Amino acid sequence: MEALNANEQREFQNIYERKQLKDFMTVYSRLIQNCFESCVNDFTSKTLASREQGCVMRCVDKHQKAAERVQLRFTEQNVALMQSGQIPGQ
Amino acid sequence: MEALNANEQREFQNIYERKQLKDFMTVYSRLIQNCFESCVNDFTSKTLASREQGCVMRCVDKHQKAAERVQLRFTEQNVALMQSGQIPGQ
Amino acid sequence: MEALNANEQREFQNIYERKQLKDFMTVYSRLIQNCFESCVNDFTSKTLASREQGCVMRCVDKHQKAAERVQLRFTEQNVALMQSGQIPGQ
Amino acid sequence: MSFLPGFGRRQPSSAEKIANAEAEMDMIGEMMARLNQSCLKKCIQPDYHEGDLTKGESVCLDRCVGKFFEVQMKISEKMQGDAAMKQGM
Amino acid sequence: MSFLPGFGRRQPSSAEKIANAEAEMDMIGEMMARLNQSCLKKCIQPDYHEGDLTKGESVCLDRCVGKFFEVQMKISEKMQGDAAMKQGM
Amino acid sequence: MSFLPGFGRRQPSSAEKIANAEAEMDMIGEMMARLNQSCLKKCIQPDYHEGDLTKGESVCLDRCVGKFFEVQMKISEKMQGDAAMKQGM
Repeated sequence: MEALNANEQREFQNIYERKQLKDFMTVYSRLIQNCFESCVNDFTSKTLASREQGCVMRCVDKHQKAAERVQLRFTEQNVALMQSGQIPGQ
Repeated sequence: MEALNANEQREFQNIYERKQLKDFMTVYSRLIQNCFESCVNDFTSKTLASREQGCVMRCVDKHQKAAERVQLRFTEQNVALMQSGQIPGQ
Repeated sequence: MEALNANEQREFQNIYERKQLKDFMTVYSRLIQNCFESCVNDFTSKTLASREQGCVMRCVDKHQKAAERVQLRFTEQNVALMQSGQIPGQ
Repeated sequence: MSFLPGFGRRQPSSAEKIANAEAEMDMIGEMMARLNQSCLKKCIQPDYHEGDLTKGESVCLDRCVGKFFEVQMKISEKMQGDAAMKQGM
Repeated sequence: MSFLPGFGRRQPSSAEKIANAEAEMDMIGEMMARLNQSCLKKCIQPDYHEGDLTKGESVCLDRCVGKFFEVQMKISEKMQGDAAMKQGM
Repeated sequence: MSFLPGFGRRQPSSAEKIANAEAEMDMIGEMMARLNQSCLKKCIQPDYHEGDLTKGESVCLDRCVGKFFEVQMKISEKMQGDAAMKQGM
């Protein structure tokens, strides 16, 4: 990345924070959609069955733990690539 | 939402109209893609068979009517939530 | 499209170049995801098997050649539509 | 939403207030689009014998929207609970 | 597209003209991307025995693009017809 | 990335430098999201008997991330090679 001076860094920080928020919203709504689609299948009833609700809670846990682990490995891989001098795409 | 003064409301209205247009474009192109994928399967011919064309027309009708109904129920749910004082995420 | 004067064209050209870059990034990352999902299925090992690697290379070739062909036909169709006076959506 | 940038620390600027309103609008729009996608997938068979909704499809859509909101609320409560635990409150 | 903001009521400003050109470009790009996705799904088997297109895949792609445009046109005509009916024209 | 607008021809402006940093951040974010999607699909069964990761799921995720990066690198090398060939270098 080209070096940014102090003013540019402040502006980039603002853009970065907005993007982080937008990304979090997307991850959050995608999580709701995924766990809804995996766990809720009974439309003979108006409200969630307890098995559906349990499934949703475990689904959320599983997704969050998996995403943490992937993030960890992703960061390790990126660090390894930068150290070896090979950044994908550059 | 924080209160916006008159100038801010005008600017937000512009942004809102641009987004509405963009969303409509996305819904429109997704509708074309969905109904194409569901209805068109015969590539031994260059042009649409009449059964494929009929399927596409009914597919569009069905999608639009379903989306209207979902929108109605979504609005009801949002109103009920605001009245009960529980907005998801806040 | 409404006619743009020279200044407007310069600004639009900037926006267009940024979008082209963003689109290329999306196509590139979607290609990686698609070919990974189609070709890589053996997680008893840490590194790519040679059959997985061969599949990925052929997958990339196939996707690029198919996209070129679709782009060609898409352009032909657009030209034909403009000549006949019927632009979809207008 | 109380974690939006600018809120609570000082008066948010015009640009920030508009950006926050935009973010809230985007969130509602995104949730609506996913709800629509999921409930169409769950309730509408892709054979399209007719253009009108059948009675079964209509009832399914109604219940689907209700259950989607319930799921959204439960997940929201869970995540707020998890965040509270992490902060030792 | 005649329903773009600013058009027909007064002279659109520079910012509006550029935003309209952007919107039109986005629309074409989105349609192209979906067309590409659909036709690759319909015509290309995901086994990837070879990197070149087979004759069958090539012909399928050509016809797929043509049929996709036909579908787009029929849907566009239908929606314009529905809108005209609603306005009692 | 050396093909970003402005780079190498003249000093990039502030707006360009920030836009380039944004583009790079978007790229990393997009790759991360697709990696996450693919590896969850490959390694996590959607029955959700429990909320914790099993040992098998954990190992699968680790290897999946490694293989995804390998695929990304091979494709990147291939595309750079193809581009070099086209320019007759």
